[in-house]
Amino acid sequence: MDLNYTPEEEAFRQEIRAFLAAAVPPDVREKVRLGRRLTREDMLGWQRILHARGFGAGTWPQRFGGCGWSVVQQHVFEEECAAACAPPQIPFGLRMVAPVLMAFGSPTQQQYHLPRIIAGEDWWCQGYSEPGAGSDLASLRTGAARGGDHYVVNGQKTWNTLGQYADWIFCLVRTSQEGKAQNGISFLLIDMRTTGISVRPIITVEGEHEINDIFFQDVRVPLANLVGEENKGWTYAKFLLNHERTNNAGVGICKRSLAQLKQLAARQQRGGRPLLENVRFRDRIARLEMELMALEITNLRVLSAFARDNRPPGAEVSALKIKGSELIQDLAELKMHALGMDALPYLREALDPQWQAPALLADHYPPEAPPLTGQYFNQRKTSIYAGSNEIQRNIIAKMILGL
Amino acid sequence: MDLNYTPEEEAFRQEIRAFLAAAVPPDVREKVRLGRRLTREDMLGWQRILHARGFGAGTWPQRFGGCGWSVVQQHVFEEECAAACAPPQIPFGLRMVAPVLMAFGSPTQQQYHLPRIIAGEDWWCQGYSEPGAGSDLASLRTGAARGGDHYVVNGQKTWNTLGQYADWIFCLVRTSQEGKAQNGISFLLIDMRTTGISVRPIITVEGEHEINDIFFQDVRVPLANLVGEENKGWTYAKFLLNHERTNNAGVGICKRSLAQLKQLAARQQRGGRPLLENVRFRDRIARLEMELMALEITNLRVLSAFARDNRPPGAEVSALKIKGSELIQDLAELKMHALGMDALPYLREALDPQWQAPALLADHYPPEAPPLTGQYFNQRKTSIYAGSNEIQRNIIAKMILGL
Amino acid sequence: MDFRYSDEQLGLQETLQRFIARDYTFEQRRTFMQGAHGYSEAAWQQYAELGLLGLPLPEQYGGLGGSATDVMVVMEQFGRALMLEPYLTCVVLCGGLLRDLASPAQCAQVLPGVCEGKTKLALAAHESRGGYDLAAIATVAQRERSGWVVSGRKHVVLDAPGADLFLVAARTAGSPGDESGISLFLVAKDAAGLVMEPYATQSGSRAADLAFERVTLPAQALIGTAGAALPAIERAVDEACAALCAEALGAAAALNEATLAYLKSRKQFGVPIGMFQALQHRMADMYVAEEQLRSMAIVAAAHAREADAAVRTRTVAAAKAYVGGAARFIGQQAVQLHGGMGVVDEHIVSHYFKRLSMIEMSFGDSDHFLARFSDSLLAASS
Amino acid sequence: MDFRYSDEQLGLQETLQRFIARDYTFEQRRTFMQGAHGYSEAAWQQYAELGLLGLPLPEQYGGLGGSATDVMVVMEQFGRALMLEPYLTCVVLCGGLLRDLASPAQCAQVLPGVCEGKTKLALAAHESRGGYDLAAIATVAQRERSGWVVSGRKHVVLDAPGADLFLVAARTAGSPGDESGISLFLVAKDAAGLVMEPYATQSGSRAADLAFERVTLPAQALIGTAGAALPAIERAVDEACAALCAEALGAAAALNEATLAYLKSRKQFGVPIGMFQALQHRMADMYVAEEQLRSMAIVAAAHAREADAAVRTRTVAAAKAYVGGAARFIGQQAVQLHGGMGVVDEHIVSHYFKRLSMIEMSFGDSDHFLARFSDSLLAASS
Repeated sequence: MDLNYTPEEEAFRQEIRAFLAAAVPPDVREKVRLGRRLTREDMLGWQRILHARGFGAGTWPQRFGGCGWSVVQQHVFEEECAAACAPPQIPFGLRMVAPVLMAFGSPTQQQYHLPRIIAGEDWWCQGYSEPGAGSDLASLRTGAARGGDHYVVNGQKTWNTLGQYADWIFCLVRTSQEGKAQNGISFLLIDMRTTGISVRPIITVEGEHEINDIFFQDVRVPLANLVGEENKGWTYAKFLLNHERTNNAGVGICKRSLAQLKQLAARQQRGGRPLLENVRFRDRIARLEMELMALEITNLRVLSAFARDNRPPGAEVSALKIKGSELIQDLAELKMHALGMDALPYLREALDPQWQAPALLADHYPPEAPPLTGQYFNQRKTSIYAGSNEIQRNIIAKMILGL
Repeated sequence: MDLNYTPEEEAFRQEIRAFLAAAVPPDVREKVRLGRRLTREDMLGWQRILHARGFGAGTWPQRFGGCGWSVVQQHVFEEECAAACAPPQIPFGLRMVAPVLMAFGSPTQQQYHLPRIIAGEDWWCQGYSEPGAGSDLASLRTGAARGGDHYVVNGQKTWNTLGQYADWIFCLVRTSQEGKAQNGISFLLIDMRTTGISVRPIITVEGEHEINDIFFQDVRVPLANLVGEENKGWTYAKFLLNHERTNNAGVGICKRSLAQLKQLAARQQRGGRPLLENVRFRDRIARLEMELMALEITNLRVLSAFARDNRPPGAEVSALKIKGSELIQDLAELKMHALGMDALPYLREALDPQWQAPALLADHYPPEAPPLTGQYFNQRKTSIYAGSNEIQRNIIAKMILGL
Repeated sequence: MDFRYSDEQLGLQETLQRFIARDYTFEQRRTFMQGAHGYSEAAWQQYAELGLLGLPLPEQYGGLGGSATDVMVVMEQFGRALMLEPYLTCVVLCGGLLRDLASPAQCAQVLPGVCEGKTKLALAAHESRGGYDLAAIATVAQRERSGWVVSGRKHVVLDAPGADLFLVAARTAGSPGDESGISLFLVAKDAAGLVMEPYATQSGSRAADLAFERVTLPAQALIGTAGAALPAIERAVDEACAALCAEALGAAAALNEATLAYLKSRKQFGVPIGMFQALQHRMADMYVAEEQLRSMAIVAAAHAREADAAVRTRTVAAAKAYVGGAARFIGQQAVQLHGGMGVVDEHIVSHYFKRLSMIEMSFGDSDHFLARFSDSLLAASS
Repeated sequence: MDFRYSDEQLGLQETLQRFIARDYTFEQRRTFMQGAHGYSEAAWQQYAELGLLGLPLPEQYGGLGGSATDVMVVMEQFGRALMLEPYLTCVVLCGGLLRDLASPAQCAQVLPGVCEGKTKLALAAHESRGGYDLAAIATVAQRERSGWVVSGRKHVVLDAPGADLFLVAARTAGSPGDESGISLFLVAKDAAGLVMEPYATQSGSRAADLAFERVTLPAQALIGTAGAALPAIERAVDEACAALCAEALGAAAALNEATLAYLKSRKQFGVPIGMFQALQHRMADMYVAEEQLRSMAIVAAAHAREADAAVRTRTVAAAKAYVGGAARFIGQQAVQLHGGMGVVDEHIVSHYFKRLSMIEMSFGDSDHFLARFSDSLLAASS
């Protein structure tokens, strides 16, 4: 039993840390730290910086330009990125469609798309869910009919994240009504500039434009944009879902959130004393820190087992998803509570990096405050998306417990 | 909206209180207060005292010798009994079999049994559950075959409470294999002295003899001891279960338990100060007291609605069962925690009323201590018996929410 | 003992429900939120006509002399319809404070306008950097010549942007934290030296920070006795907390209804998701939480004007803490059971969730009130 | 990074599992519980032969010089089989305390007997009326002539009835609560003036209260420096707490296994109850709790002998608090899912539940350790 990182892993961490200290643009770092809005360019630009240093795609195999890091190295990288307030890497290309293309895409697809993803040239988004097909994804109805050298796609996708920025979308579409619902699904790559695609913003609970409906009306997609075989999309979709679930615990993000919570509690006043001195509030922090201590080790146990056995993540990650999502939600909740009455103001403009608190507010309203209540609201999504926590419990019951 | 008891109800409460102050035998009161073992005679004797004063059966109609109290009066009575450390009334006769006999029993059965129940002459017990039939009661297999003017009963009942003291048992038995499982069940009254009945103690988690297996081997039961019609027992069983659920919240018992917890917390020391001054422990008490405040009103809302509409308890009592059982469990848990290391000793002999703490223990081991850890263990049953809390949630989902 | 609303109260409830169905749908509410002060002035005038604005105020000033339970009827409907108008702050909090503390002349000057919907009030009491302590007042009022000069700042003054008059707590003696020395003043919105920084709140209404830069007031701006206003302010805040419990009840009950309907209509894997036992049990727990929440809202209303301040404070504290926790549970689980539909602005569920969250954060979160209640156990035992 | 037991540790685990399967079944355990001291002396001799009794003790005294993780292997199996022998108190707690605090001569005098199973030790440290504070010591040791005279009382001394020697914390200076002034003494069970009041514990082992009525000890009974024993006692208790976390892990894991098997075999309404989604989700939560508990047990073992006392204390406190809560959840839910079978003495489930409960109550419950951990956050931030 050895809880320590190897000297090589420690050296790797130092290398990453040094790189990040120099590489994250200060304005972007500050936006991330204070929860201000990031632009499309902030995020793509960060991907380009990573790519320039050779860190564009940590877990991709080296033959596709990736680093070929172990899951432990990738974890260290993500932890350091979170600590350094680096922006998130956009996952839809890097972690979702790319592994599918590597495993099932044509050489042409691989050669065109993978370099553009790693280099931050294309923004991808996901076309999975539909209004009638959420957890029950196989009941999707967006159709792709063959017409000459094209598919003609009609239908609607929803819960599409950041599609307003996207150059490409990968879609599950129905190409056959035969047999079981899973059987007639195909996996298509669609250029977002194609005629007939429209994007309707869905404003989320905290008032931001983060997700969309995407409508397809007679959208012509070249047959060459089919991934793998027609009607085999369900296999690729499941493959993708397994890959999506690798960083389920979000330990790095939780650590940053906990650190921010502690800073806030040390600065906020209650009855003339720091909130951190209030035993009730401090105990709530302590409970979350204990949960995080446990989660960090559980996460490393799972990751190191994957790395050692060289196998893809299994159902164990469902436990990480449940605990990680609950923890990030609880941290957000506690940060809101740290604000007291200052949790009530909704200053939409305060999420712009240029915003300066008016003199009256500056007196009491800490610079971290503007996004916190909205983050509490928004974080409710983490126990819903990527397989709701109820679905995760189903997975544990079935796959691990054999119930 | 009026949260106050009527002047009549208040007068009733004073009458009960005055009666109890004089009527509960001091030694029995002390046993109840300190959680010592009660004898069969303690409990039957108390029933006789109640009966002598005309309080033998609060909710029975007056024509059967009861008081005909409203559910609110009965609630007041039970609350005062709990506060006065009166022993519990044995429910199996009074609240279980008696209502069934009143509704479905023959005049002979009524005339023989009801007076003996109310007068504390007979101790009844329940023969419902079987090893294979718990929540799924209809799958019971204990059989009663007709033979002349007798049924011959063979089989096993389990989770029988205090049957070692019983004169009579009411049993659900299978008299037919035809049709649905519910259809062939009959409701029998069986004299516990009949040849062929054996009682095997089941020791419960805390080490006490509270429940039993009851075995029936060729037990001859007169046909006259059939209640109502043959094969209609399921109807009577459901009727009984509804009656059993009237005092689900246990507000009076919870109040006494909370009071004891507070006394304990005021006396137990931590770091030279009363435990009650420890903000963490006090907050835990406070949470339970808040829960009890809410439960008391919820309980009264339900009871007053029943009284007003003159209808039997409905599915609303499932909420009372869930909250009441969780609360009594949480109170027991907290009392154990108040003991600290003194929660560890298991002094079986200390449950005898004669027990005097040895000098060394007397120094630190409070007189309330001996039963508390065992009560915590034992109280886990309250969310299991009389319809587990999972069953109660099923009932709410189906009967109230229409799911 | 009777836990039902009276016939008059049921009549009031029905009137409000009819009004809401016609004039305060979710879509109408959305337009009200865009209004100058974030609510519907027309609705406010309707409330005046219905007598709501004078409901808890004395009859001699145009009110109806109603009880805290009457207010509960109104606030429950405010919760159900997520109504935005400043009923809580203007009528319950400030109206109740004037009723209890102001002289007859002051009442006669202000309250009729409140009852008629012509005058709106807001309470400027909090200034403690996110704290909830009503004694932590640093704003100072100094006697000068025949009147007062007020200097200081107030934070997160609810419904301030639409208010005509402010009730301002200021210190005429002592230091921040002292219970005595706090006085209450009536200040017009256009008083010279009064600066306002308005903003929206997370649940759709408005608030502001206020700065008092040597605001000069006449002697008669003082309400009640100098230095002795805190008990009345605390009482008024307790009454407001009881009203918030009722609002939370309305919102939580409506949210449970919406969630139950969703469980019955939303299909996944070919069946309504309400067929899944894990979700059935969750919904059952939400139902139980609502029942308990309702009981605590009833308790809070019954004790909101309790004469014994210690009993009132500990009871309302228990209710606010309990209701906050139950509402949080219901809010979070309703969002969870709605899945993605629970986190979008276009569906009412997220708005109920936000309002329930902000009710908990107003005047003190559940930890704050748990602490008050818990600490009262010490006093009770000694 | 490697979270697996080493091959040697796996060998030890397998040895123990074989031993348990043959010599320590649930029914055999029941007879051991009736023994003179509530455990099996034969089993203890087996442990000696297997080298378990010297596992964490230095090689020069007959031990194996093993790590806290080696001890974790043993304690996990103790938890699985609900073993009754005083391994925790004699070997981990007292053995570790002598190892760290005693002189080589004292070690040589006592530890070989421990390793060989000839000598059993118990720690008499608690006396604070149910409190957990190790500094709250009123028992006094006075220098007299060439030795010491000890007077005072000790409460709930675990495994005292079977012990040959007691390690007794007594005050040679200062007052109860002072961190300095506490000394440790070695006292034989038959010392004149030592009175014992033995009793069973709730989870089947034994304990006693002790009274020291002017017990006279020679000078060499003092272990370590006079007045400076508290840090070593605290360290030993931390190591014992880490071992308790491992024991809880074993018991909780076995209990989860038993519950899962019950869900698959017990039928109601014609199907195994494990088909009901609400129970599936509960069992999933119990699985997750076990995984988190395991992680915390690993953390506790890794830090049990950490040189930096502040880091060790806060880490072990977090682990003990977390493990206590997770074990309580698993214990209560396992009982619930077993229904009536969960609350009867004849089924092992109730014994796991009781043991998990008593593990939480030993040396400090979850609130106690949460407080230590929480208060350490203040120190860390200042």
